Parts: sequence; structure tokens; C-alpha cells
Amino acid sequence: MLKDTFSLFIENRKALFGLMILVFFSGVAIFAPLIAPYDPKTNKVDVLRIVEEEMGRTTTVEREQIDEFTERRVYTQSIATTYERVTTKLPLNARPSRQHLLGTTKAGQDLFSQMVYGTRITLAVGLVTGLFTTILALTLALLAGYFGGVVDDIISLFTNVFLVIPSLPLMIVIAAYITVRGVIPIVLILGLTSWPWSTRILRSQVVSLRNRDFVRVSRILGERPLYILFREILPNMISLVMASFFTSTMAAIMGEATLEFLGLGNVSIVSWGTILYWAQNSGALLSGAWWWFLPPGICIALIGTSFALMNFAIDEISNPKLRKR
Amino acid sequence: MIELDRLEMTPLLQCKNLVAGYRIKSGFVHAVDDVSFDLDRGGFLGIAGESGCGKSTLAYAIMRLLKDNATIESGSLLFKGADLAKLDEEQMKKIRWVDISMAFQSAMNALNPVLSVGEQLTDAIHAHEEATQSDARKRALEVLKLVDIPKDRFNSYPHQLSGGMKQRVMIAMALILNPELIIMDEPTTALDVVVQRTIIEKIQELRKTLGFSVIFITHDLSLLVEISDTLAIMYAGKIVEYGASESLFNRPLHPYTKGLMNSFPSLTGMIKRMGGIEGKPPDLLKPPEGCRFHPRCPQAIPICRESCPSLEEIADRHSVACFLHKGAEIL
Amino acid sequence: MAYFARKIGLLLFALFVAVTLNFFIPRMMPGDPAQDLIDKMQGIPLESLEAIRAAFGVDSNDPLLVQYGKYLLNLLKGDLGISISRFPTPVWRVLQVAIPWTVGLMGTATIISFFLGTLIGIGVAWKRNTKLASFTVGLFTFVRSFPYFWLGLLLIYFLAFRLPIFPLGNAYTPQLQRGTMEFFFSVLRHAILPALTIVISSMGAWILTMRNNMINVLAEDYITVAEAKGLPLRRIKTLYAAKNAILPSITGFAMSLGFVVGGGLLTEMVFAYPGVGLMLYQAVQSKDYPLMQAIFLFISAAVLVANFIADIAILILDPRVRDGGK
Amino acid sequence: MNENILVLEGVNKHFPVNSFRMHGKVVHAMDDVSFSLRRGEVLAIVGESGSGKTTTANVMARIYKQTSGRVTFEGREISKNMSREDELRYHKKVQMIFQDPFGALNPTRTVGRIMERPFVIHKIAGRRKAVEESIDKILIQVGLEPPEQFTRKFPHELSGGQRQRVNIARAFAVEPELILADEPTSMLDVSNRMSIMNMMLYLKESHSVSFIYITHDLSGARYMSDRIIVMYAGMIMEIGPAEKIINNSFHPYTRLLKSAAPSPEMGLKRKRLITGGDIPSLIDPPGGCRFHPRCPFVSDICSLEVPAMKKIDEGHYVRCIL
Repeated sequence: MLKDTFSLFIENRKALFGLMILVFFSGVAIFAPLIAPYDPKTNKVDVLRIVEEEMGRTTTVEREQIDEFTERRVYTQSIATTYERVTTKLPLNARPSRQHLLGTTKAGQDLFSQMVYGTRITLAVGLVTGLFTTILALTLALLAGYFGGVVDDIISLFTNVFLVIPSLPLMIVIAAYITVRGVIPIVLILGLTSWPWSTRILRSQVVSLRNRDFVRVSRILGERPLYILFREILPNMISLVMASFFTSTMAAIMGEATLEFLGLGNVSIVSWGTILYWAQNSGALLSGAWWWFLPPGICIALIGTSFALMNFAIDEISNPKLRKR
Repeated sequence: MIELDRLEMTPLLQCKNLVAGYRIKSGFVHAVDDVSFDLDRGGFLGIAGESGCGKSTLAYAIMRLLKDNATIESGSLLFKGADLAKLDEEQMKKIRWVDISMAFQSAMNALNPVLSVGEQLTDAIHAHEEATQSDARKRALEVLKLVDIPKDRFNSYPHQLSGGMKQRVMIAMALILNPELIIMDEPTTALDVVVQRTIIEKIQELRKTLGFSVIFITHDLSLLVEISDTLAIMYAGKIVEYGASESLFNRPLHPYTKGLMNSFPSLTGMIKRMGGIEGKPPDLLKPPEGCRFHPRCPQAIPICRESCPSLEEIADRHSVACFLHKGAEIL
Repeated sequence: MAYFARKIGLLLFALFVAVTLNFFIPRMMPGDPAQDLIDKMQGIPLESLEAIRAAFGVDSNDPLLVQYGKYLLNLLKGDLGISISRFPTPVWRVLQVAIPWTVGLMGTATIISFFLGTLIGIGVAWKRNTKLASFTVGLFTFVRSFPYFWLGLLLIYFLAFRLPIFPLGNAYTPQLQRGTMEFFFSVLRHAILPALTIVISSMGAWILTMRNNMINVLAEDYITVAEAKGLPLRRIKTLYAAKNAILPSITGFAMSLGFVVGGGLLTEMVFAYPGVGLMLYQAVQSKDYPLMQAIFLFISAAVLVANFIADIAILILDPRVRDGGK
Repeated sequence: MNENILVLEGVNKHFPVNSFRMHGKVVHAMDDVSFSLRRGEVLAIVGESGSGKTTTANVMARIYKQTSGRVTFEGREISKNMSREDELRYHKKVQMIFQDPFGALNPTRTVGRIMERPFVIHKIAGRRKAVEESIDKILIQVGLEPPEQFTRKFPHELSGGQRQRVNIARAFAVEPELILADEPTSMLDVSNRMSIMNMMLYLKESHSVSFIYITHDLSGARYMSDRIIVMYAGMIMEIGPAEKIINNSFHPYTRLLKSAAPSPEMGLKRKRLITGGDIPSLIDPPGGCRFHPRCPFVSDICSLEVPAMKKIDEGHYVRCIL
């Protein structure tokens, strides 16, 4: 059954396409150091400082062998060439070129490298939050299904309430109070504001499965309630759990980008959201630096599309009416 | 006068060598394969068979309501001189519901939940003729009365009606344009026995007064034998036995018919061990060679594996497609 | 009317939860943000500090529950506290200026987006095997994944910066006299890009939900019956298919309203549109906590009311709900 | 041996209505249901949908707990709350077969995995090898041969009839004393019904179990059972030996059922009893005899009070004032 679902999933063109996008970005994230030609954070000023330091050190080594005049000449020369190299390598606010595939920022950082490294944070935050949300939602759903009655009523009441309380403003408010800036608070904020949707869907599935005949049969056979919950009901929810994971991840990636864009995350890390934050705050828009804010948005949309496509595929597999005939 | 008589004599619907089915990735599914039958004016034809034997495809083919990838491949459906299989959509639209209407298996799903009973009845009128609101309403109330539904239900919504009432609304809807033929696809299967009987008696009564013909499709042969004049037994897309109901009930010839007759215990007769039919219907994508029933047939002979018997008339109004009866005269 | 009572109950309870969250979030945060703020703001007027103290119950010796009670009481009196960044204006007065802009912009955009999206959804489901339909679905699957603020940036860049057709931001040209025709057109012109952002971004969701609902409904028996009855296609499409398909869509609309409103806030921020969204952004920047919380409350209330309206729409459209059934 | 294996005395099952408007009201799914089942007997419960027959089965299977009344199994009263051991012991003796053969099988498990659960739970057959042998044996008994071809399959790879055979096999695996079969053939194809019915009769004999057979089909009930109970709107209307219920039916509802059932052997165009109306609402059941609004022989008294069960013959009781 699982194998069947999986092969149906792979055979589905939408799913395959979505999966390919995800695999592509995962590859980029994993092999970021190999792909990125530059350090994503290093800007022109940094490079100069480093070069100077390096130079200072080499010259002290060389000093013992070379006379003062030569030393001075070599030193100034190398400073000059390095400076030359640095300015050409890290131009400020440069259009895309062969050296800088996606141009550079106002501070001279290589945007291609930033995008490549940014994939790591963005994807990691998305997947971790997605997982966190899904586990939270699944736990609540199973609790509701296991205890039923009052517990179920309370869980579904709060699910319905939090579903209609707008999550983005809530996110912003919580984030504004948090003094620690970083990835973990973001994951927590996103997770704590986005569980209701998944919980609602998963809960109704648990409740409907609980009333299915095969669960009744298990009870008549004398199975223990926990066995029924985890071994009979849960395996039948795999596709829905997957769907909710995809949706949560997609929402988390959006949410992360939003919070980072608003400067409510840690603006010193490199993610697609912070790239947009810096683009906005450096007036990239009005200086015509389209290369600065265009790629992050497109990549977010691509990842979003990838999850959406995989979700369609799951829908189609579980609801034959939607299949193209 | 003679002309008129001739017209009266020709059957209302003549289905000749109809082939219909649907295309899927792996090929063509022959859901209706070379089916022929005649339906007289005012006649009641029952079509019986297991699920997946092509009964519903046949009904939808007659209505020309086959969905998406399903088509009529060949054959003809002569209805009052016109071949339904060849009419274009516009011409067909004029026949649908006006001449041929349909009652569906589950009235629960066949009625639009967000429109009132009245709206659903009258919109059939408005779709086919110029009629004022009040005229349409009057006619809708008339047909509701025919099926014993009180006037005040005109403004009710489907969910406010019981299962039996919904089915009667469905029948009223089928009657509203006074058609000559009503196709009924398992109209009573979802209902309880008592309600089912009430509705069937109602249909019979109306048929006598209004004179329409019925094609009644169900898997419940015991019911069908009681209510229809003519019976067609379908198996794997083909009609295997065809004839007057009494004749089929008293003397079933095809082993499949015998099996079906043996599938319901009798209510009052002797209790005897019944058998039913072992196995399951074939996959219509690749039906077995020869007679399609031979893998399940208790009386199969070698020839059954090689060629497919054709439907032949053995006695008056009684045909069967089986080698066991080929050429043999039934007295 | 049981339905009605239940919905009102849920609405009130949700409001209560929002209010409670509003009270407890600042108090539950690690490291007392209010004290932090007070420490940081050594130079500010004493009255501002008092406002913060009052808002957070810093230095208050009352137990939490008493503070909560006072807070609720103040809220009932309409007292939302005093804005820190615009001291000593009361928060509700600050909000008052922003609300009409947001309600106007987001209300219009959301309604346009819902209707347009629903119509397109009906269309693509009806002709779902055509190339155009597949293309539309594919396109909006992609577009739906754009962050609102990013799409806003894009539109500003192309339609206001490169091709200066529309203004870069704000809601009107400040020099104009209010109440004139000219002012009105200026408002309209300023609203187009932000509205477009909201419409484009949120439309995809309605298109896709409506399409799915339609496809499910089109497989129902009553559609086949309608075809068999020979009804005109238009009637089948509207009264038989769409009227049924739109019901779950409205529920979905209500559910994702919070999301759309969130997107709308971001849009305002990007366009410097003087609505609640921009105000929230400024409040966050200037750590004007009372204002920020009031905005959160306002938005929650607005979304809850919108939800309630959607519930009433369902009540009108679905006879089953009217009878208190499913 | 005429020992009673199961006795129900005045059992009621009321479900609270989960709706604002109807708050506090209940669905009278079972009212004053009393009967006994003898060891080795097949008792059929016949009724239309909404008659309470499935609720009765579910109460006996302890999926629902009765609202009031006594259920006694093998001489011991089945209390509402049981210890885990008692629960297990009861379930080892009472098994149920459901109407929808597909719904009763977990779609994510193979037949082999489904079949091994009863053995594991009730620690029957012990070793793995022995369990496998027992599974094969019972699969052969229900006609799934060769068993190794089926144990690896998933429910969706089987036909409807095969699925129901797996369900039956699972129910018989624990060697129960009592089988509750809830319309086991109504969702199967006509051609399969008889073979499943015959198989159940054969298994009932060979495993010497008692059987409650629930159906809406009077002729099927007659074929399967020794005695028949006719239920209507949550109450028993008539109870008696199968042949007496069919041939000397007393209650108007039983007569109506008989008249409505297809029975071509009685002549194709015979006159029938006809009635209008539907099964009444079980939230506000009609006062008096629950059948009186549809009864062709109704008189004024019928709406006044619920008639008591009356003995009209040996083992033949009826709830009617006539």
C-alpha cells in the first residue's frame, strides 16, 4: 500500500516536477560551500582588512631575507594589486556579470553566493518548522482522537479559534517582544502560530478513521487503544500527514522570509529573507538594482510551487475525481 | 389507417449491435459489446446483471450522456425513426427529457441540494418550452400529485425529504415533460423494501395511465422478474439471454441466468441449498476468449473456450447466447 | 438559529482569546521586554515611562489576575492605552486615522480577488481539459507562492520606478485639498498598485480551491441529471455546479482571511500606505508596544467579523445550514 | 441442549442528539429490546434501516454500552465497565462481521498481517509457525485457496466476496462462541451472496457457534435462521420461529415486509399490501405503537400506548393489540 502510494506519487508528473525542484534546492543547500564562489558575508571592507592583515604577516616573514627597500616595494605593490583585485572582484552594487552571476550588494557582497548560502537557512528553517508544526498538529489530533469527548471538544474549539485569529500579526507581535534574535525563536514563533490548520485537517481525519469499521473490528478483537491509534489509524494518515507537512513547510518558508524582511529575525545571517531585508533597506529598488531583490522572490516562489505541486499530487492520488482523465 | 398501424407496430426503441465503452491508457474497455434489443411502446424492459457488466453504460449510451472518454463506437439506437447514436448534440438535446428521461440510482445525490424541489422540477420545463412561471408551477404540482407528494413540498429542499420521497420527486421529475421512455437506473436499490415496493407499484400504475415505456436496470433479478415484461440478462457487456420475463423465470436457459436465479432464496417456497455463481466477472479490458462466461460456467464444453456464441431465438420471444442450446428446439 | 448562536458564541470566544493573548504575550516573554525598554529609554519623558509601566504592569504589585481584570475593564471602556511613539496621544486616536485606509484598500481588494478568483476557478474547472485552463492553474500555482511584499516590490519597480505610471507609495498626493475630485482620483491612483498586489497574490488560492470544489461537484449525479434534463449549460454551470461548489469555498475564504489580511499588512508596509499595516511596522520599529497590541486586537476583531459575515453568507446560500443541519 | 447463551432484558440504547436546537433530546435507537439466543441457534434480526437492528448488534459487541437493561452472556451479566481481562475474555467469545467488507479491513495491511492479529491478541497457537499454519487452515476453510496467494495481498487487490471471506475468517479465528453478522452480504454482488451465506452456515455447524444474523431481507433471514426477530423503529415487533414468522406472520409490519419482498414464485402479478410514509423520527417517536402511522389496520387505541409483547403461539410473540 505504502509502496503503491509512493510509486503513484513518482509516476505523477506534478509530483515528480515538484520533487525535482526540492531536490535541486536541497542539493544547493548541502553543497553550498562547493557551489558558492565567494564567502556570502564578506564584503569589500572585510576583504581589505583581511588582505592587509595577511600582507602584514607575510611581510614579517619575508623581512628577514629581503632588504628594507625591496620589502617596502613588494608590500606596497602587493597591497595595490590586491586592492585592485578586490575592487574588481567585489564591485559595489554591480550588475550581473561573469564574475558575479547575480551581481553584488551595495556592500560588495556576491549575491549568487548569498543566494546559495541563503538556501541553507531558508530550507532548514522551513523544513524544521514544517516538521515541528506537523508533529505538534499530529499530537493534538491524536490526543483528540484518543480521548474523544471533552478533550476532543476543547482541542477542536481552540483549533477553530486560532484558525481565525490572524497569524501574521500575531507572529509580528510575538517576534517584536522577543529580544533574542535568531533562527530558533523564528522556528518557535512560526510553529506556534501555524499549527491550527494542520490540526484541524488531521483531527477530522483521526475522528473519521476512528469510526471506520476496521477500527471497530480491532476493538471487537480486543486490541488496546494505543495500538489502535498508532498501528491502525496512523498508517492510514500518511498521505495527509505528508500534505500537512508540505503545506506547513511552505507556510514556514513564507513566514520566515516575512519576519526576516521586517527585520524581526537575525539580520546578520544570510537567508533569502535577509537578502530582501538588506535590499529594501539599502534602497535597491530605487537605485534600480533589480538583481538584488528579484532572485530571492523567484526562489521562494519556486520552492512554494514545488510543495504545492507535491500536494496536488497527493490530492489527486487520494481523490480520483481530480485526476486528469 | 394502415400507416398508423405500421407505426404502432414498430418498436419504440431499437438497439442494434451497439458497441460502447471507454478508452483508458491501456486500451478500450468494451462495456457494451454488440448489444441488440427492441422495446415496444408501453413496454417494460428489465436489464439485469452483476455490477460492472455494462448495464449503466448502456443506459448512459441511450441518453448519450457518456462522460469524457466514453463513446459509442458503432451500432444504432433507433428511436421513433431517428438514430440516437448519430444525432448531434443539438438534436439530442431536443430529445433528452422531452422524449426520454431518466431516474437515477441515488436520489440523494441526483437532486441538487441548494435548489428547491419546485425549482428543479420547473427548470426542466423552462429548458424545453416557453412557459410562464405559473404554468410551470401548475404542471410541477400536477406531477407531484401523481407521485403522492403533498403540495407544500414544492418549496422544500431535498434534505428536508425522506429517502422515499426524494425518489418519488425524482420520478415526478422524469415524468414532467410526459416522455415516452423513462430509463431507470437502480432507482430503488438504496431504499428499504417497503418503500421500494410502494414506489414500484406507483411506477406501474402511472405507466398504465400515462403509457410510457420503461427500461429498468437493477442487479436484483427477483424484483425484475416480477415487474418487467421483457428481461435482458447482461454479462460482461453482452446480452446472454433475452425474452419474456415469465419464460425466463420459468425456464432459464443460460447457465448465468440459472446462476442468478439461484442467487436469491425464495420467501415461501421450499428451502433448498442455493449455489449462486462462483468467481467474479472478467476484466472488460481483456475479456476471456470464447464465451465470456466460460471460466465461471459449471456446464462449459470445449467449444466455449474457442468461440463466442451469438444470441439466437430459441422459442417465441426467448433468445439465448449459449452453445448448450444452439440449434436445439425448445418445446 | 442554532447555527447563528453557535457562530456568535465562537466569535465572542475567539475575541476573548485574542484579548487574552494580547495581555499575556508581553508578560510571558523571557527577560521582561518592558523593563528592557524602560532601561533603554533613559532619556524619554517620564510620562512615556508611566505609559509603558501602565501597559505592562511593571512595578505593579497587583497579582497577575487583578492586572488582567483591570486590563479587561479598561478594554471595555475603550481604553487601549497611550501610544509611546506619539506620546501622549491615546492609541485608539492613532489607530482611528489608519483604519479607513486599510478597510478601504483591503476590503475592496479582497472582495475583488475573491470574486475574480472564484469566477476564474469556475472557468478553469468547467474547461479543465483545455490548454488555457492548465496554463492558468500552473501560472497561479506559481504566483500564489510569491510573498506579498515581494510582489509589491516588483510592481513598484516595474510600474512606478521604471515606467512611472503609478506613484511609488503613500495613499494620496499630500498637497491636494481633501474632498475634491482631484483628491479622489489621486487616492484611486495610489490604491491601484497595492490593491493589485493583494488581488494577484491572493487570487491563486481562490482559483485553486474553487477549481477543486467545482471538479468534485461536477462529478455529482445531480450534474448528470441537469445535463439529462437538457438544461442550458449556463444554468448547469451556475445554479447546479457553482452554487454548490462555492459553499466550501466561502468556508475556505473565511479561514484564509487571516492570511490575506496578513499579506495586506505587508503590502501596506512596502507601499508606505498609511494604513494599519504600515502603522504596525512603525510601531514595531519604534517599540510602541501599546499601539502594536491595539493593532493586533483590531485586526483580529476585523477578521473575526469578516468570518462571521462569511458564515452568514453560507446561511443564506445553503438551505441545509438554514435548517440547522450539516 | 436448550441453554441460553445470550439474554437481553429490557435493553435501551439512547444516543444524545448533538445539536443545539435539539439539546437534551435523545435518539431512541433501541427501546425495551428483550430476547434470548440459544446455544447453536441462528437468530435473524430483520428490519429496515433505522429499525435499530445494527445498534442491537453493536451493543452486543460492546461497541456501544446500553443505556439501561441487562445483557447476560453465558449466565454472567455483562457489566458496563469491564476490566481489561474480562473484556478480552468476552471478545474472544463474541465476534462480529460487518456489512462493508472493504471498510472492515485496514487498507494499509496485508491479509496475512490482518489475520495474525487475533492470534497475537488472544495468544492462540503460540509460535509464529503455528500461527501461520492456523491462518492457512482458516483461510482454506473460507475458500481462499491457496492461502499463500492471499496472505501477501492487500484488501484493495481482492474482490468484494474475497474481502468478506477474510473478514469471516478473522471472526472465526479466535474460535468464538457467538458470531454477530451485520448484513454480511448486502454489499456483495448478487452472485456472491449465496456462497457466502452457505459458507457461514457451514462454518457455524463445523465450529458449533451461535449466530445472530442481521438483515433487511426476509427471504435471506428465512434461509439462514431458526428464529426471526422483526424490529421496527427501535422496538421488537414480532419474534418467533422462522417458518411461523414467514407463513403465519401476525404483526401488520411483518406482513407488509413479506408482501413487499420480491418473491416471484408466488406469482408474478399478485396483489400486495401497500402503505405510505417512512420510518418515523427516532428523536420523537410516535406515541403508542411506533408503527401506527403507517399501519394499514390502525385503530384509535394504537396511538395511546405501546402494546406489550403478547404470546400467540409456542415461542411466537407479537407486539400488537390486534
